[in-house]
Amino acid sequence: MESIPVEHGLILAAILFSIGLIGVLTRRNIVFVLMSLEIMLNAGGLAFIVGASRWGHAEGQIMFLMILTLAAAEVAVGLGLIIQMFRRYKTVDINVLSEMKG
Amino acid sequence: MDITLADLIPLLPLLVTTGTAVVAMITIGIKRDYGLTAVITIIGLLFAALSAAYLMPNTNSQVTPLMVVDQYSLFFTVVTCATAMFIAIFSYSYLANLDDHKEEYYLLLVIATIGAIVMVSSNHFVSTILGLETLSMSLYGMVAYPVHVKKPLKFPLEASVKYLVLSAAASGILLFGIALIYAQTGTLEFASVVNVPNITEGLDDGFTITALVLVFVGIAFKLSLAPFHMWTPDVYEGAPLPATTYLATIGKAAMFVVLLRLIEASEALTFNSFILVISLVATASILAGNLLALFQRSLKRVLAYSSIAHMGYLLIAVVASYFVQGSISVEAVTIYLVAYMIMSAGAFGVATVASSSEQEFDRIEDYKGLFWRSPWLAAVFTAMLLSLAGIPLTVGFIGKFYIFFAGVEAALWILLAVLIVGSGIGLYYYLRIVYCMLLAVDVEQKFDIALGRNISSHAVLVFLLVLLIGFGVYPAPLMAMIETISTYI
Amino acid sequence: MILVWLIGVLFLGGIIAWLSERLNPNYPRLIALITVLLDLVLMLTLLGAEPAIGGWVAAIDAPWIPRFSISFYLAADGLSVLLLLLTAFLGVIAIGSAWDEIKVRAGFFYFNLLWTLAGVLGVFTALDLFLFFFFWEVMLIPMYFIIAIWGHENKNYAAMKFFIFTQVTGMLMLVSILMLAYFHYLQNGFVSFNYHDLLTVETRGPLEMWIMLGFFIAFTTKLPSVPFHSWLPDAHSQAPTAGSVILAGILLKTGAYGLIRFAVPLFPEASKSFAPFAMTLAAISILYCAKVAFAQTDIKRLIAYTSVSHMGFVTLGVYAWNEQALQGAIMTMLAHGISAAALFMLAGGLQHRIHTRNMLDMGGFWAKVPRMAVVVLFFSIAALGMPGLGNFIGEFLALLGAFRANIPLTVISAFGLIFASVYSLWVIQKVFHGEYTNSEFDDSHLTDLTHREMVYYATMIIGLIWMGMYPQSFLALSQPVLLDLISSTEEIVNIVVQN
Amino acid sequence: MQDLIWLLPTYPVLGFFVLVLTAGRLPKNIVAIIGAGSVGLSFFTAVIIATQFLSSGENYFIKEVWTWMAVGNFSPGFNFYLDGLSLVMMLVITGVGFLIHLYATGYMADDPSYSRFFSYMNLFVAAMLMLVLGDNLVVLYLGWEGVGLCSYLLIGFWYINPDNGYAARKAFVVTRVGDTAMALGLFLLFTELDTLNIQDMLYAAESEWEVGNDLAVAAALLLLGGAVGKSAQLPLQTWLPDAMAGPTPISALIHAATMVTAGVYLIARTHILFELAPSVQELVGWVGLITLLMAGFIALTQSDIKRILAFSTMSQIGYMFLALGVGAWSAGIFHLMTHAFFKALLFLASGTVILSLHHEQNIFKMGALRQKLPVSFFSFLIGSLALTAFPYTSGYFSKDEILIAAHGLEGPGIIFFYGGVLGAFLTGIYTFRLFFIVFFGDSNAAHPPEKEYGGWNMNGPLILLMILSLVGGFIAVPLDPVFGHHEEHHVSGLLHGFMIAVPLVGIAISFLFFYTKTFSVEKLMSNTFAQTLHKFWNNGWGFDWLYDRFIVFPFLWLARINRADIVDGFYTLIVEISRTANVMIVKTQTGYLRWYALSIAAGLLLLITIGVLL
Repeated sequence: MESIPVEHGLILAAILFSIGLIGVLTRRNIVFVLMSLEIMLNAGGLAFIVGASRWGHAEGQIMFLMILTLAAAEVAVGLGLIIQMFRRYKTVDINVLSEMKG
Repeated sequence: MDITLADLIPLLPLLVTTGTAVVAMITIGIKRDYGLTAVITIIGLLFAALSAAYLMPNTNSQVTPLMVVDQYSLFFTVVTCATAMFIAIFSYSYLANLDDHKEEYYLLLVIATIGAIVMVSSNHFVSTILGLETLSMSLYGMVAYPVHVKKPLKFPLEASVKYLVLSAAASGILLFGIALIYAQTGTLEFASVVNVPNITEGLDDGFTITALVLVFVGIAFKLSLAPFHMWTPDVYEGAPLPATTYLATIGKAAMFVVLLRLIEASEALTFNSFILVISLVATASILAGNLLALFQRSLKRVLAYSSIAHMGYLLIAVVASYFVQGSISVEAVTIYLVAYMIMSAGAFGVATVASSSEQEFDRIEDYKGLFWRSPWLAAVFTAMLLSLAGIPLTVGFIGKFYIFFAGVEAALWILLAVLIVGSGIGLYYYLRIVYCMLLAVDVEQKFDIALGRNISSHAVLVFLLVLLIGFGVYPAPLMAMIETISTYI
Repeated sequence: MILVWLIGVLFLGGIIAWLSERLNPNYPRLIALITVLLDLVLMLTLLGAEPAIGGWVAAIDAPWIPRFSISFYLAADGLSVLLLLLTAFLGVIAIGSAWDEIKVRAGFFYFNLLWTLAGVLGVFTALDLFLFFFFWEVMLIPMYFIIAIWGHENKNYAAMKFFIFTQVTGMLMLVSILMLAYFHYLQNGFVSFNYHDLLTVETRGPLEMWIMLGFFIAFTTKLPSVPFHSWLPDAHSQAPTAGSVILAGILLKTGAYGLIRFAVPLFPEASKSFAPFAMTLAAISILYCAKVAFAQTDIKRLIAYTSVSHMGFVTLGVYAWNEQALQGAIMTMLAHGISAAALFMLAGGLQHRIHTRNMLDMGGFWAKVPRMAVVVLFFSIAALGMPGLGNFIGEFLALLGAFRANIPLTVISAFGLIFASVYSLWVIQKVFHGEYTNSEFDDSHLTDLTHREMVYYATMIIGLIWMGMYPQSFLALSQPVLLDLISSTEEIVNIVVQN
Repeated sequence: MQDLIWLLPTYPVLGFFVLVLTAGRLPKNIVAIIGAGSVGLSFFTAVIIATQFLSSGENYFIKEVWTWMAVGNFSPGFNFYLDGLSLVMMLVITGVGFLIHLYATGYMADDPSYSRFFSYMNLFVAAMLMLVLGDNLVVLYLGWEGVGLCSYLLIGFWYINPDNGYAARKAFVVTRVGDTAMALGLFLLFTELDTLNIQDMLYAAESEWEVGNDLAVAAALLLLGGAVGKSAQLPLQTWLPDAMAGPTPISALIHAATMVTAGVYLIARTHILFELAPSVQELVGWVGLITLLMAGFIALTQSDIKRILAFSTMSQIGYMFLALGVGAWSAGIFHLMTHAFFKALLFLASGTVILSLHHEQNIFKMGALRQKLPVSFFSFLIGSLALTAFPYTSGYFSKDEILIAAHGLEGPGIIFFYGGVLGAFLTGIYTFRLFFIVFFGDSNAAHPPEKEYGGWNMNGPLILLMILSLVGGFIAVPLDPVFGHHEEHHVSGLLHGFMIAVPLVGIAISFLFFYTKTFSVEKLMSNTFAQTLHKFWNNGWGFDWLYDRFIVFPFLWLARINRADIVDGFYTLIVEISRTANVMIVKTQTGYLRWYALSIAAGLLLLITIGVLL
């Protein structure tokens, strides 16, 4: 059967990745920042799938599953911290966290 | 493939550590007892270290595709577990008066150690990621640990959030890079990326280099190499001292071992441009780190910046590894890592002993006249600082000597020049601290180092000092051991 | 083995002195004095020793770091012995000068003092370049402490400057040493830091010059020579008297020793082609620093600059590289070691008495402290090269030898003799001549030299006169060593010329 | 007994050490005995050695004491070399030296630091003896520097007054310039001839260098540099007048009789070298001539009694140089000896005058001292006559020989001759100007003397020196073996008469000016030209002015502007650079998470581009 060329998949992944990265850079709301991180991670996952499909392995897909769990864990910890942060600062603007510098 | 019982034996250290975590968790579940948990952790880590040391002489096996348990990884397992144990000991007195649940901290510490062990013995991207994330996750926790005490310190939160977000981003980059490499080579093991079979058009060298750079950046972030270093001082400053220590020693070492294995296995340095990339990062780190530290008044931040510079020094040896025949540069990296762990553990240790979770003594002025208030502590601190500055009689000098040697053999003149300049600048801020300790004592005792309160911590300091001077004056045994294990890379 | 004792005794003595402070604040200085005297006695046995092949009177060679075939290789020949004796002698003097001056934390002070001396002894005897570098660095740390703890108003800056200068240039030397060792590896298949092995290394071409420069810079920084001299005035003016004595009397000499023992013999042709530049630097040091010295108002800074000026004659002599010149360099090292040490002690004594180093506040002290005046007068005229005293022998021989090597530079350097008289007599004039006025300071403590002080100065005076009237007893020790060095380097150069 | 020649310097050295170590604790009479006695002993020894040496008929005698240093082929020894030349010098030094010591015991009687004075004096005599007795140039250099040092110490003896200190330093530094030249000469000689033993060196020079050889010229020039420095000849003469700041016996011993003539000795000692370099030898003559005339003119204008004598010393040494220049070696040394007698006499006498007038040195504050100070008067009379070469005084014979020899030389000889005669004329004028003003006319003294100062220990030496100045001319100096016998020049009787007459004319002129006041100085000084000339001469032809402008001030300026040592500035710059770099880079640590993330992203892009493109 005719399969999608590897490059296309990777380019898509790259685009996703860039979106995620830009999201991290631009958003001030920490929740959105976490979401952007998710996107970055998933971009990586997608790239793995593409690779797996190229070589016809299972490894890539396993990797993707692992990334999902990993992302979940990240978010879990992240949200925990966000709650703490919201308790203390009554805001989710990330710029409040800038007391240490120099 | 299925795991036989024989395969489990090399994993003994890992299993012991894991066991420790489980046991600790159960005990906590049954009855909260700070002392007990601490003791369990410490003993568990001790056994892990011992078992690793026991296995070391005659073990060299690939346990599942994921983990290679050779002398090198076992050596670092020993180092890691030992350091973790020391940190646990430091933590004990540090956290003693924390008005919150203290026990889980040790859980996190042990789990982080599991991650570190996995990393040092991984030659497969999956295990790398597993280990790395296990480590990072628990570190987030450790950094933020005192986050909701009654007298709220804002810093742990800020540090933790910054660390979490940036580190997650870095992991993302790392993963993406790995994915590209995988797409290129078709294997997740650390394998050569040069002249891979049946290369498809479009996935040429440029692609490979991109992938490598992505991976390298991901790792460079964890090693806080410039320009990915900015999080370091903030996280170091915000985190409670033991967590900082953990971050600065084990966190760095484990990651660097991975980097070393990866670079060696992937032959990435055959790309000149990649060498250029690493050299640039090394130069940037050395200069940035040292310059940033110059007039810094917070001890933790100084050490953070200096760690940036030290990672830069290490990269020089990595670059050299491509040019020299023989394992000199691998030895250089190894011995420097060991030296670095000893001295930064010692330096942070002194601060930890002085401080406690209620009040950390982080300003350099806090240590004014320490030489006359507490000569012993000051002596240790001075030794550690001089070692960081690479002065003879200390293991730090031996490490630097190796790096110089590797650099000379590889004829990396520019990098050596940078190294000299950097060390020159470095002298200034290390001596600044020493001088501050030499100043006349102020009237009121800034802080008391009740020897009784944490005799064990002092014992650790003694041990570290002995190692520092011992390996500094008679490094032959250490060198011999490292020479043998380095052949496994 | 005795060499190990020499160094070990000092290390141990230092520790004991430190601990003994708990018992009684006066023990440290006693213990220190005994230790150094003991060392001096041990050294005297070296004088009797029968030289082995190569003129080594004592040697020990024990494996240390097999990975790089680095060995704990100490050995002493006539040259080393001379400098060892100087070290111990000035060590005693330094302890004497600190006797009353150092009151606080005496234990730690004498610990540092003795460890510095130990490091210096190591430098003078190490024949394994790694070991040499090791001692080279080791002697800095205690010196740093001495300046940083017991120094004067600007001690932090001075100590820092001293440390960074010597460290950074030291790293250059380390690189050079490693390159040599690596060349040895390429040529003989194994790394070696052994002096004799490295002498055989053939480093041809431009690289040799670079390696040599690594050594040269490190040594001329310690010597010091323009343009690496600017740490010295600060270090000297800030250090406590004993510190200045050690610095000027001994530490500077390690640089000169390094040039004679390592820089030139290891790189004969590079040194040969580099000699004109080195001698030019020497001439500049001599004249420039004499001029700057004349301009100083801080008496210790002044003496510091004169030290640089005098050490210029050493560089000149070393790079002229013939027997007269080298003997001159060595005599200058010894004589200047004593005269500069004495002058710093006198300056320190003055500061101790009137709490100022500013010469503009002084004047007419002859009437007030005649003994001190006479002693200062003696050492000043010794420093300006009065025949019959040690410094003259050194500088005369150095110039005599240099004249063969390079006439113009020798002529220029000779003007240093005039400048020397200018600044030396200026000091006498400013401090001791004229009407005595004590408007600027409280002179309640301005008392003449005590008998104990007179004893130190007397010994040093006798030493200088001895060197001046019968230098043979010193020249004889170093002569065989120098002849060997000269002949070996000439051989190598000739071989190269033939190829 | 000759073997005991090493005792000569030993006595004074011992004296020096005793006096230094006792540090003024001894009573004055003991000090006097040690100080003067030690020199007396050496004089005594010297006389015995001299008689033995002359009777032995040997041309020279060497006593080796010990090898100073042996470095390769360079091995000077502490050896004594005695021949006619060093014999004369040795006797003059010890003899005149002893008399002056004796005089000084009285002169310095009420000085607080009596023993310091004599310790310096003894050291000086010892050094001077080493200078003239050393058999190699290094030992000579030792003595050479030693006398320089003592001269420094004694000029600055009264240290309370900074001017004395300044004068002392000036003397030392200026002579040091010459000494350095001499040292270079030594280096050159050794490098070329492989020995600094004087006799061997001269022999080697003769055998290796033909006349006019460049190296010979260079070496001779360098030695001449040393000589002019010590002997206060052009262009290094400026220090001598200031040196009068020292106590008067010093002026007599060091700055008239012995040290300043060391240059003459040096050239005479190495005369073979100068014969190998005729151009330099002629230069010596010219230096001598110019100096003697210049000093003569200056002496005319001075008003300080000691400065007048100082300039006359300068000009008399000029005569000696003239003699050396024309190759009349023995004449030069002969004049050296006679000059030692009468100039010492004059200085000591002036010392008595000064003390009697309570440290008054300005001759116009004196006058009419003839009856008051008889001894000084006669001393001055005889001294002045000898100085102006009045027939059959000592000065007459020596100066005669010099001028005749000069006349005998072709080429510049004739100029030298008439120059010398002119000098003699000036000598007549300024000497007797001093004499008449001080001892005749009416008294201008602030507080006239009640009685002449000094007892036997001061007058005795004066009387002895008077005798020597009178009859010294008849002493036969045994110099021929040293310099070889020169054929006697002869000049026509007419010319000879002229030579004798000229000084007398000079005397007559000053008689008319300053005794009878037939001519008035005021009238002479009325016109501006005369005044400017007077001013010019009074300031020593403006040499000090010149040297200050072109050497001293620039040096001081250089020293002042660079007190902070610009080299250090370079390192300060480095520090500043890293400081600013730190300030700048610290700004990047903003603490804002998004900024950090941005840095990561930017770094990532940068590295990828570098990686892919390069």
